[in-house]
This record gives sequence, C-alpha cells and structure tokens, in this order.
Amino acid sequence: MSEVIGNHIIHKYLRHNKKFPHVLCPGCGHGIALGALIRSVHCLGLEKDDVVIVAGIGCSGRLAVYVDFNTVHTTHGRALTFATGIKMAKPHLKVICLMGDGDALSIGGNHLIHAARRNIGITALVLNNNIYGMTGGQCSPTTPHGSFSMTSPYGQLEKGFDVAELARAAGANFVARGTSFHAQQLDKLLIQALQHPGFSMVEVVSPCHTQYGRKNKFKGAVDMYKWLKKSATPVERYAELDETGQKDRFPIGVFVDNDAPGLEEQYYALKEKMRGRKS
Amino acid sequence: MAKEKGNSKVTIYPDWCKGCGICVAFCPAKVIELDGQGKARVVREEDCIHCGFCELHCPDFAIVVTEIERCPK
Amino acid sequence: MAAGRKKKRKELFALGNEAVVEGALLAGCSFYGGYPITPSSEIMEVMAQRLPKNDNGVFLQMEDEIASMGAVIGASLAGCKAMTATSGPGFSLMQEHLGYACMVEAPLVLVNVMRGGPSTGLPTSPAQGDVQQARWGTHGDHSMIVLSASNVQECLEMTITAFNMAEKYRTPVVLLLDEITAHTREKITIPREDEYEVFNRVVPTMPPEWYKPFEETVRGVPPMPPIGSGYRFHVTGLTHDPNGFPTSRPEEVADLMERMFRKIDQFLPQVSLYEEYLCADADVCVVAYGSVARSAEYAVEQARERGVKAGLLKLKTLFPYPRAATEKVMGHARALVVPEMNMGQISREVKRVNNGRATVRALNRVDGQIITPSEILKAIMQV
Amino acid sequence: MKQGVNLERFEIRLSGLGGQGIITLGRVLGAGLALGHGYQVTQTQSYGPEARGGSSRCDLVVSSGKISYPKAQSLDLLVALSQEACNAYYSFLKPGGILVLETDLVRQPPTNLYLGLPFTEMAASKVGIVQAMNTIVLGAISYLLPFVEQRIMRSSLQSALPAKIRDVNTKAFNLGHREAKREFGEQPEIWKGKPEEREGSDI
Repeated sequence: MSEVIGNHIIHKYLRHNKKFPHVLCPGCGHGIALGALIRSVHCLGLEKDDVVIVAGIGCSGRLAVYVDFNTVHTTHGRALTFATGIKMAKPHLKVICLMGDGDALSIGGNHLIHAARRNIGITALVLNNNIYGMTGGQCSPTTPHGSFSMTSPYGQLEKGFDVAELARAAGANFVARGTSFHAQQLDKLLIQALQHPGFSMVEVVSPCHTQYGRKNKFKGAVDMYKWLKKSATPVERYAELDETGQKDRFPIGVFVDNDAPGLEEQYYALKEKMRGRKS
Repeated sequence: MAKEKGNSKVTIYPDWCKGCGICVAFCPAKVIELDGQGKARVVREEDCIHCGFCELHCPDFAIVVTEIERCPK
Repeated sequence: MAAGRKKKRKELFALGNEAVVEGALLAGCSFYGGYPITPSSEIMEVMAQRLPKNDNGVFLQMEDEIASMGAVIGASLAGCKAMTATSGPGFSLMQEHLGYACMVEAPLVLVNVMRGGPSTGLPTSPAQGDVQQARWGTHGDHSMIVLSASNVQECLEMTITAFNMAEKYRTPVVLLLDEITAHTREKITIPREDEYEVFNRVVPTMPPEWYKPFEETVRGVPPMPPIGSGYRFHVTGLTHDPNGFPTSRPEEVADLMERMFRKIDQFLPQVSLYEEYLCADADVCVVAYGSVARSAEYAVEQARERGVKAGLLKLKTLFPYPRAATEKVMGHARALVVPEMNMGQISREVKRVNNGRATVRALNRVDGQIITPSEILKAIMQV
Repeated sequence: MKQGVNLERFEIRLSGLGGQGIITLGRVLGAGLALGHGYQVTQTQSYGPEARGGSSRCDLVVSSGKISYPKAQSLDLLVALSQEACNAYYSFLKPGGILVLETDLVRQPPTNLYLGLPFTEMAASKVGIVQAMNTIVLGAISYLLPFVEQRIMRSSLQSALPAKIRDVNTKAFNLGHREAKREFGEQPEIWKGKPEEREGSDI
C-alpha cells in the first residue's frame, strides 16, 4: 500500500443518517479499532451487503449502529450465538462479532470457547479495555490483578484472563492481539483474520481512560497510548525476553495460524455428500 | 509512507473532534495543537510528512490528510 | 389408477415429539438450534437426522439454551424458519432472548415440553407449570402467542400453526406441550400438500434505500428481508425508531410498543384457537388444555351418561387468552371446572374473564401425575 | 384397513426388566395395531432412570373410536416378564383381565389364573439369541388377542426391522405364536364372555 487508506474511505462506510461524533468518550480506543475494521473490509473488497456486524452490549456494542453493513446489536455476551445462527444459515456472509472484554469473557465466556471449539467461520473482535465502561467502571474478567475499579476499590484480588491464550486453548484457528495504538498492524491482523477459514479472534487492547485510566494513575487518554507504545511488544521479541523483561510488557502479533475448515464448510459438505447418496 | 514536507494538506472537522489530544501528542512533526476550546487545530501544515498517524489514530474519524493538488507547471 | 384420485395420506405411529418435527418440516422449518433436555430431547434427535438431508436444513447443537435461542434468532434474521425445543429449566434460560425476539420481531417457534418444577423438579413427569411463564417470563411489556396441543396429531398441526403465526405476525410463538402429550405414541396422518396452509414471511419489494425495517403497516407487521439480500439495516434490542435506530423519544417509543401489541391483538379471532365438545347445551363446562383435555373429554362423556349436561372447551391458544370463547360458554354454563397440572395458572384467566358470573372450580394437581378422568368427573358432579 | 373386532377401550401393559426390549415390543405392537389393523392406539412408557435400569413398562390403549384418556388404568392384559413387575402391576388388572408371565422369571405368581411360557429360555434354545425374547412375546400376544391378525402383525414387525435381523425375528414371532397356540388353548375359550362383561368398571 503506497497510500494510507484513511478517513476519507472510512466516511464512505459510515451511516450518514446517524449522529456524529459517536457516543464514545474522547480518546476511546474503540473508534480506532472500528477504523481498522472498516479499512480491512475495504482492502479485501468485500461488499457492504455481504458483511454482517454482530455486536454485544457495552461500549463496543454501540459501534455497530454507525457502520453501513448489516448490523445486529444483540444481548449482553451472546453476540457469538446470533452470529453462529447467521453464519450457518448464510455461509457466504462475512460475519464479524464486536465484543468487549466483559461481554466476551464474563457473561459470554462460554460462547467464546465454544465458538472457538466449533471453529465456526466468524471473526471475533474482542475490544479489551480491562473494565466495564458503559455501566460505570466495574472490574471485568481482564482487569489486571491489583488494579482499581468501582467494584475493586481496594485493588483487584482476582487474576485477569489472557484472552489470546484462552482462545488458543479453546481451539481457535487464528488468534492475534493488537492495540489501538498500533493501528496499521491492526489493519493487517484483521485482514488476515477475515481471510481465515473457521473461527478467528483478534484481541484489541483498547484504552478506556474515563473508567479505567483515571482510577489507575493514568493522567489522560494520551498517557494510556504512551503506555501501550511502551509495553506492547511484538510476540517474537517478547519471547526472547527474560522474566524481568516481560514483566511490564505484553506480546502483540499472531499467536495461532491454522487453516482447518470451518464448521459451516464441513456441514455443507456433509449435506452435499448426503444429497449425492440420495440420488 | 512518509513523504517530503510541504506536500500535504491536513483537514480537521472540529464538529467531530472531541479534543482527546492523541494527534497532538504523537505527531512527529508537531503539526497539530489543541486550541483554546480544547479542539485540535492545524498550526504547522507545511511540516507535515504525511505519515498518516493522526488520521489512523483519530478515534472520531475527524482528521483527513491529503496531498496538496497543484496545477501542473 | 383412476385419474384425479388423490394420493394416499401417509400414516405414522409417532411420539408427540416426533410429530412436532413432522409438522415443523411441513411448515418449512429450515433451522434448528437446541440443547438436550428431558422430556423434549426427541425433537432435537429427530431434527438432527432429518434437517441435514433437507435441501436447506441446518441443525446445530449449541452449548446451552441461551445460545440456542441466540442461534435461532440469528437464523431467523438470516431468513430461515427457525425453531428450538426445550423443557422447564431451559425455558427459563431462554427468556431473555424470547424478549429480544419480540423486540426485533424475529419469527421463531419455541416448543416447551413442560415437566414438573420449579427448578430441576420432576424431569420425567408431566406438569403445566410454565403457562404464565410463557406469557410473562421475559422482562418488559409485550404481546405473546402461546399455543398448546393435547394429542399427537395436534402436535403436528399446532406446530404448523405456530410457524404460520410466527411468520404472519413476525413474532416468537411458544408451543406448550406436556410430558404426556410429548411422550405418547399415536397414529398420526401426514396431511397432503393441499390439506394444510403454509404462510411465508412477507419480504420488502421496494428499492432498498426506501425500506424502513420497523415501519407501520396496515397489519402492523413490517416486511422483513433476510440478512444479506441488499437491504442493510440495524437490528437492536434497544427501543428503536422505524429505521431501526435506538430512540428514547416518548412518541417513537409509544408507537413501537403500541404497534407490537396491535399487530397481534387486532387479529384475535384468527389467533384464538379452541374446540368445543358438547358445549352447546352444557350446564357445567370444563375448560382444559394439553393432555388434561383428554381426561376431561372422557370425564365429560361419563358425566353425560350420568345425566349431567357437561361440556368441554379445549383451549388450543392459551395466550392471547381466548376470551370470547370463554364468554360464550359462560352464557349458559352455571359452573366451570378448570383442571390443570399446576396451582391454577389458566383458572386465573378464566376467573378474570368470568368476573363473578359463574362458579369457577379450579382442580389442581402438582404431584407429577396426570389428572384422571375420575377426578374431573367428581368435580363436575359436585359443582 | 378394516377392523376385525369392534373395541371399546382395551388396555395392555407390557412390563419387565430394563433391557428385555419391552419398549420396542410396545412400539411394534402399537404400530401393528394402529397402522396395520387401523385401530386407534395410544402408547406410553416409563422414562428416565426407571427405563434405564430396573423395571420397564409400556402401556397401550387400543380402541375402534377416538381415545380420550391416553393412559392405561384398568388393564385387560398384563404381560409381566419379571417378578418385580408382576408384583407391582398385578393390582391394576381388571377382574377377568388376563395375566401373561415369563414362567422362569416369575416364580411366585399372585394367582393361579395366568398364562405363561419360558420366553427367555425359548429365545436362547430355539432361536439362538436371547434378545429375540420380546419378539416371541409379540408372537404369543398376537395369538392371544382376538382382534390381531397374525399375518398383519408379522408384516408390521418385519417392516420395523433392519434387513439383517428380519429373518431371525420372523422365526421368533412364529415360534411365539405357535407355542402360545399350543399352551394357551383355543383363543375364543380364553376370552369367553370376558371383554363384554368387563364394561362399566369404575375408572
């Protein structure tokens, strides 16, 4: 790509009858992630009619309404279940799930691991801001140990999930992690994810200053992006670091890259086979 | 990606800008500043190297960077 | 064979649960998503055999009942006639998504084979304890169509009806069976193609840019395109305006709520299904549904033999409650007997309609046993 | 399909141990009566843990007309293939109803008025597989019930089975029918005066 595909392209995918700017807070990483998603759909030359965005509840869930695809804003935690029904019924559609960390890992944790196990052809974006933003800053299953939130006012005692590791363990075909600070890399990760058969998951570490940063010694949204710049480390380099080097960093990049056929592919192949037997 | 200085035009839509300051903080050429109302404003457009960071990282899709169209000599 | 002679009807010796599948497939069901639970599992098992063989059939076992309803709604939005089946505990888990389906007006059929409760209760025993839950189980105010079946042939017929109503009114339809109806084997007749009606979803025919997904229509039911057919719009469980976008403007909220009630309520005569048996001159009328209606029919015959003018009003639609039918029998019956395998979930509807005119005698049993004809006969003789 | 005998309401209970094939027996008998003979039939059965271990039960109600109440409550025929089942269900037999026993497994019949055959032993020694026991019972019942035509029930059985086991089950069916004819006496004698007299018993 010689030219940056930027916001003039994105504007073509936004719903012009919706009120902008969107409802999210200043500096929220979710807008950047949505931008990356739109750019990757554009790069792949997908038709708007063939793209379905299925969103859960929370800040991430609010994104769906702004984009001019087929959009379904579902219930809390269950986006993957609706997406599964849509994908099985219409396998030619590109089905993309937009979920937050509380959405995908707490109330929807069961659906995430089963979608991965089933290897259904859905691309899941987990926008991880380590907090319940929409409901006012309660701790989430990815809130790091020791962090503060409305419901862990004395410091979180529980450990947070490693989202990528969880998806890997559950059998996802493609697992990657990016951040809102590394937007260009995010484009590439999403393009790979969208091209993969079966279940692909991209975790996007996306800062929430309003609900998380303020309570955890970040001076402003910019401060959080600086933290991302400092601590997000390419997975290859991260692996070479010793324990102390890894301590305040987290790996980004591609963790799993398999090509097993998706469930819908196998199911329709089975149907074909049975039809052959019938005639 | 980066290009010669002086060839880029940076447009900011103030209506959409929420003043988060990401573009200001990370612009390598210090092209953008926050104005008195807390919104991003282009102050040194001639220094822009067209890296695209501000455009890609504006959470509100409020910045567009384009090449300056010049009449052929 | 003489020309014009009709093809012989196919007969089966089938379970109620199996008859549900036959009905669903006749109605055009092309998606089943579910989770096993006694006593509904045979529906799922037979679907697993049949749907993959159908041209467009999809069968999916989901990770739980919540996911099942999610997948069913997703498939419905994608254009399928979709269904699931469950029993008590699973039905409770499906309630949130049942409300979502009401809100986004996704047609689907949910079969709940009622078993003893509350909680895990009596998994292999019959009950009728989910009647009011079917009506009011999901949160928020909403209209709901709830049907029932009392024998195996009716399982087939009411499943077709459930699909037709779901598609016609763009709404989820709950079909309540009880363990006895679901697990009784009987001879059923598969109707010939010209003997049953299938209603298919109304799709928009205007250019996509003119389409408003939740716009007012004469019937109150907006046309519904499958996802991916060129009509891009937003679907949300949030209260939405005619374009599908979230709104909290009181007039838009009121319009939506009013339309969603009216689209069903204005067709009450078509939606209210019931059968009258010896009702015309009845002094004592039994109001019953599900397998209990069979006991009641037997009891009514016995009562007639003993000189009591008894009749049976068998409800096939439970909600919207068939008010007109109940009022009609109350015109001459001095007493109503309402036997149910619960503590009185339909008898309260009967009492509400009755408003003190006739004697209403609730006959309740919640020990996991069917109400026997002799119990009902006794109540008829007593009132 | 013509119905040979007009039936008011005839109730059958098949009972025994889990694993004896009681439910299959009931389904085949029910299908034969409903689809082959054209009667109305309702068939219900025990479910759940009860059906998996221990006792097993399958009820049929047969009638020429519509059946309202689907459950059996006053039995015209009780088939008990275990002592436990016999003890549990004998009291449901209506006066004049017939009791059929597995004579090796029901050592203490509650009455002297019963018909019996060592079905399990017959399956093992004469058919060669114990699992065919339920089909022998079906053959015997087909002889016993005055409204069942042997030919129709046999073809109904055959259509319900996969080709692989069709022959052996046909053999078992014929064996049951033959032995019942020899041991149980002439059919009309068994039911003499009975079905008609038994009406009006309290439900």
